[in-house]
Amino acid sequence: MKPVLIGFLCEWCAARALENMAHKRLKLPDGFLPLRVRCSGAVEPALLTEALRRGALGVLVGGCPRGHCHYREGNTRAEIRLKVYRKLLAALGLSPDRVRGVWVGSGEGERLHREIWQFWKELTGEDRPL
Amino acid sequence: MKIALYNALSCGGCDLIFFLEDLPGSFLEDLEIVFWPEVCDHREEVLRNLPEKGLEAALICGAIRTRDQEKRVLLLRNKARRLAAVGSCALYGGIPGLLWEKGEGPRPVTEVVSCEVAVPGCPPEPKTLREALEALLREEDSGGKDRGPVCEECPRTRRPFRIGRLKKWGGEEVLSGDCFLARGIICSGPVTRGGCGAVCPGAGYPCGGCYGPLEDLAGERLLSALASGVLPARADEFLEGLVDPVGTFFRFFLARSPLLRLRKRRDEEDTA
Amino acid sequence: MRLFYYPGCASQHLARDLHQAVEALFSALELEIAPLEDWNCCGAREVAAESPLVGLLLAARNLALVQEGRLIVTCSLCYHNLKLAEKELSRDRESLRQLNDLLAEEGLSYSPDSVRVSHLLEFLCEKDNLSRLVSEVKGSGPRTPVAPFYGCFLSRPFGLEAGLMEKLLDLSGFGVAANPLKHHCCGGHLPRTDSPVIKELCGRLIYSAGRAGARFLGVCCPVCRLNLELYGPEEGPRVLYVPQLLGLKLGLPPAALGLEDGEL
Amino acid sequence: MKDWRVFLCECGGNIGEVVDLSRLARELKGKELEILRHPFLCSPEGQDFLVRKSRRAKGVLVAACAPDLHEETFRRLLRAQGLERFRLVPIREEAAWTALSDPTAKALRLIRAGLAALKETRSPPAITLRPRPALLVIGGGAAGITAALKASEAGLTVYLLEREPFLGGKALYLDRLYPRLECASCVFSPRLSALARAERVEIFTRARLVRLSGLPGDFEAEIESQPRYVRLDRCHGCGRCLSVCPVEPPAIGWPVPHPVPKVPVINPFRCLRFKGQSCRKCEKVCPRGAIDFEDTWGRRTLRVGGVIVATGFRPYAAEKIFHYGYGRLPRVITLFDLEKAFSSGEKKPEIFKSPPERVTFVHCAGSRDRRHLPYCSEICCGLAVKASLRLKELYPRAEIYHFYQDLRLKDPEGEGLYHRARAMGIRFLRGRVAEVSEVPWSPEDEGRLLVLAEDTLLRRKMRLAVDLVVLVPGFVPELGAGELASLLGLCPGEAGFFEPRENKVDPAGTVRRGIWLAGACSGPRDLSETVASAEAAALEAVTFLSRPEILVEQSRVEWQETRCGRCYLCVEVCPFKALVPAEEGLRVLPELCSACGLCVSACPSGALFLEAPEAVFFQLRAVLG
Repeated sequence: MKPVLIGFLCEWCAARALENMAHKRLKLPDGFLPLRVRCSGAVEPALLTEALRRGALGVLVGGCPRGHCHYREGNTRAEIRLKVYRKLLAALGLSPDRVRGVWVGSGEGERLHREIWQFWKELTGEDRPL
Repeated sequence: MKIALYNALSCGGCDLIFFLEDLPGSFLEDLEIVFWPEVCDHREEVLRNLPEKGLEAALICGAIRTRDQEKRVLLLRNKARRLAAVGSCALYGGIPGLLWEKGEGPRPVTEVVSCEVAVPGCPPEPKTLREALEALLREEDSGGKDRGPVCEECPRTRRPFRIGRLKKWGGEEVLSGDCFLARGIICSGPVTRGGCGAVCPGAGYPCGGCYGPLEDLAGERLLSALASGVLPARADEFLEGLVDPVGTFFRFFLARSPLLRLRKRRDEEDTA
Repeated sequence: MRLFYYPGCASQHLARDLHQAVEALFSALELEIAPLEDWNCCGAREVAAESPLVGLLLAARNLALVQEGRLIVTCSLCYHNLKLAEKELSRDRESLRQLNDLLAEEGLSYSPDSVRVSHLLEFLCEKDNLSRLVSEVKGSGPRTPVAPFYGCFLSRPFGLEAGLMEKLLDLSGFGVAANPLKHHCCGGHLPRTDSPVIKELCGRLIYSAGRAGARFLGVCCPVCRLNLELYGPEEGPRVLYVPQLLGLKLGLPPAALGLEDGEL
Repeated sequence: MKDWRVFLCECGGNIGEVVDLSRLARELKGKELEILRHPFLCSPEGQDFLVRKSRRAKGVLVAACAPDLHEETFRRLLRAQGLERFRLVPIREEAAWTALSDPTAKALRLIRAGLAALKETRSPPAITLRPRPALLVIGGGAAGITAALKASEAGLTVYLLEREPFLGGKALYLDRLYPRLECASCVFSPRLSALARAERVEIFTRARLVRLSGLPGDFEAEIESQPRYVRLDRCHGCGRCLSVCPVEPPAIGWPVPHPVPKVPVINPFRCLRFKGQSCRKCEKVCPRGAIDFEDTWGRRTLRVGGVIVATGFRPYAAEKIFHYGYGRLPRVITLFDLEKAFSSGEKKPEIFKSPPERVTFVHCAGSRDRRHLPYCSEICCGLAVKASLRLKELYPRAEIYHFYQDLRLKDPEGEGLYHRARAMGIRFLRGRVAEVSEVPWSPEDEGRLLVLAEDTLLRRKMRLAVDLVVLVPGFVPELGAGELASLLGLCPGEAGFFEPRENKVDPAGTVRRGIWLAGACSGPRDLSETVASAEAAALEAVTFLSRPEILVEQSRVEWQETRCGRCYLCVEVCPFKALVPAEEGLRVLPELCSACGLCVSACPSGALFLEAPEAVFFQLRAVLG
């Protein structure tokens, strides 16, 4: 199976940032597969395990910038869960860097693009083509 | 009725349950124990000499670690008409499941052979064992799959809660009769299948999850629940207090966790 | 906490006086700071033409020699290079690994978490050292006005906390002349290109200190001092190193500070 | 029977030419699945096609563009036919435009994920409600005033919220208007008076929004107001109180050129009475008994159908650009200080005590600079040229220089303004100013400011000794915009300005229905653009709120009793307090639930779900193959 990076993107900011990126025609690795969720706070840790067990190399959780969650504290909650989950991964001897959170505003397509490629590069060693 | 009992990697606690008086009379009548290494016969040829499906039933406790244990269980599967996995170790890997090292670790019996009857618990409550044996006699497959969480049976008082700091078990928190989680003590009740009657929380001890995961990925769900209950301002304090995430979230079923399998796969790749 | 002093190449020729003054200051304040044994060039500017790793290696070797503790630096360029290595290598683990492989040939290794680079000004402004300095100041004397001058490398990109030089000068009994050009460029390495620009730059810097009423311009960097002395106007405030100025207030003999009596 | 339908939109060539739709159709084809294709599903023909071809379907998946654009339209069409199972997969943005080498394979995976969840999906329940014909306008500047006027003219009740004691915002301090140089107050103050007279407009000054809840069409807004110490309902603006105040400058007053409401405000930090003294001069002289020292902070809850955000912008804090010396050097001012000096009406404001012989305008102060504002604010060039002309009018002998990066003068008249300035001797030099300093280059210029720059067209260094430096900073969102964004659930862009729902075709809309943007809160705008955008926002609001009824979708979490362990974690974790413990276990309050899913992900026993149990798990498994 080709390497896959799952991106759970909140429909308010991160998914819109991806659209913003799309309008600029910035390219993402083929293995990056976005799934839209209501809020980054709606991403349960079980989904992270499910993604990893089914072969995803990494999972990115994209939410609104800090303090700007549309549901008040969804992204804060997501961040706490990610921290605990990363601690669990580390305790199991797995790399905690296989899951991470990215907090971007809807206009920050270029930043999301950078973050995704950075993550992809760390996971696969492939860099973005110039 | 010819039966066999076998103990793989376990503490032996489940065996003791068989000495309780609470077992069904119909089960004890006309019972012939052909093989039970701890109590009567331990010779493998006794089993080997039996015809295929020559045993009415076999009850297996403990997790599988060695090649011998695996062979013995496969043999029992061949000789017994019906197989019962007894205890958390046999069902989910149990406490020995935490004993994982590079590339290997104990496996639940249920991952080696198929079992008709499941008897959860560490050790199972007598009531659970009796019901399972009755099911065995009635030729039913059992597993208690339709049960809700331990909390449904828990006598402690529930109220909405937020976790400020994790607390160690003991003291006033135990006596108060309030939900452990609401008091900042980790309790696996919400992610654990009921059936035990919530004996531990009832007796003042938080649930460790021995009756098995209510759902797939129960460890992650407990993690989520705790991380959701934490006050954002005190998240770092919480994280610090969480000393042993693996033992906390996966005490009785780490051996079945997909994350552990990922780790094993990585180790295998490393050695390869 | 182990403390080391990094003299830098200039201490051997161009800024021997700065080196003398710093050592005199340390002993007057009874600070136990030994020069770093077997130190090498910080990388200066010349190696910038090579791969960035070469410069980082030079700096990292010095940091590795410290093993664990703090490294106190006086020269602005040395401070910049060492600080750059400290920041880069704590971020770029891959380069750190490569450099450590090279350092291992000498039996050295560098871990960014265990070594801290500090500028002399930062170090002296720490609470204990400052109170030591104040208690050692001899006599009250006139508050001779001094204009502080930081120059580029103490201002950017790793700028020192604002007002350190002013604080030291004030507490040691100098008057502080406000110098709006204290973060400006002295011309740096322009003399080598024979550029006429430097004369204008230095002229204005000295003029700025003069119009603020300063008698001295206090500097920390050997290159700043050299440029200002060579290209600045003959009239106007004299350029001295801050450690020299502090030493004078501690009552140290000018000769111990690398100063000739006649200069003052 | 092909119960399930997938519609592939070609989006012209946007999808059709990048994604191999025939291959998609081939790979997706299944016993129960019909694949349909259309060049433009959003066109009237396309919509018709969608409706026709989805008859008797159990569920429909549309693979097209981002949901913001047409999801609502498609859903409404399908819902009208009683079709509840609908999903949209934006393969244009997520595959066609962003896949590096194989958009088709990516589109295929994403569609498969969508299909996996489709069977479980239900469109959220919808309720019809009658929108309240009332509008809350946040911000009483040019945009807020315009929107309030237009909405009230159309029959809506308007609540206008202003943080300051007086309406008008930054427009009050404009002197002349770009590009025709007409008098700003002649143009703008009639609007203020019209507002003071308007019916159905209630003005709240010194007030801010603290909470907004409810649904589009029926929001509940809680506002908080600071005391003014003068009662709006009694004062008739005679101004007698102003002359009796013993404090200098007076503690009571209306310190703006055109105070609306014409009711003074008491500054408690200056007023003697608040310093424990017994002065009551203003109270005694007031013929209407309007002075009220007992005035306190107040809270009020308003029920409105919609909200217009008109919080505007403000100039970037020029003191942050250290080397320009603003705030440190007395003769360095900003364009807005200059504009204020012009509009204050006094003949010789402080900065012109001695007529300046040479003035420099520093364009892009902080703009297009990654350490300050990485963007161009577009309107500042025009404002600077305009102000320099006015300065030249006042001081014909002054030499005036503009240092610019690029001159952006919009409108046909903008270019004329530039030529006029050139003809009057104002000089334009392309280059960034490196430094503004009180230390001169040569001692004979002592006392003047030194401006160092480079004329990048002539490749020549410039050292100017000048008497006045006017910095022209760019614009940033008004203070508190970020806080308001969180309160309203709106997303600010990278620069902090509010993001419209769609820049080109829906500039007044936001991601939340029932909330619109007016004026410079969504980016730098000059007065004419501000007014135009405010009218657009008002039109949107009026259209929305005058409908006899609107359909509001209300997704909410569902609760499964058999799985619930009653740990009540969900109750605590809900940011909207939409879950309450009840006798039967748990009650979901639909009017409060916003369907964020926070409780779903917190629930340890899987007793809560949104859309469908484990819908995301299905998608995840499908997308991973």
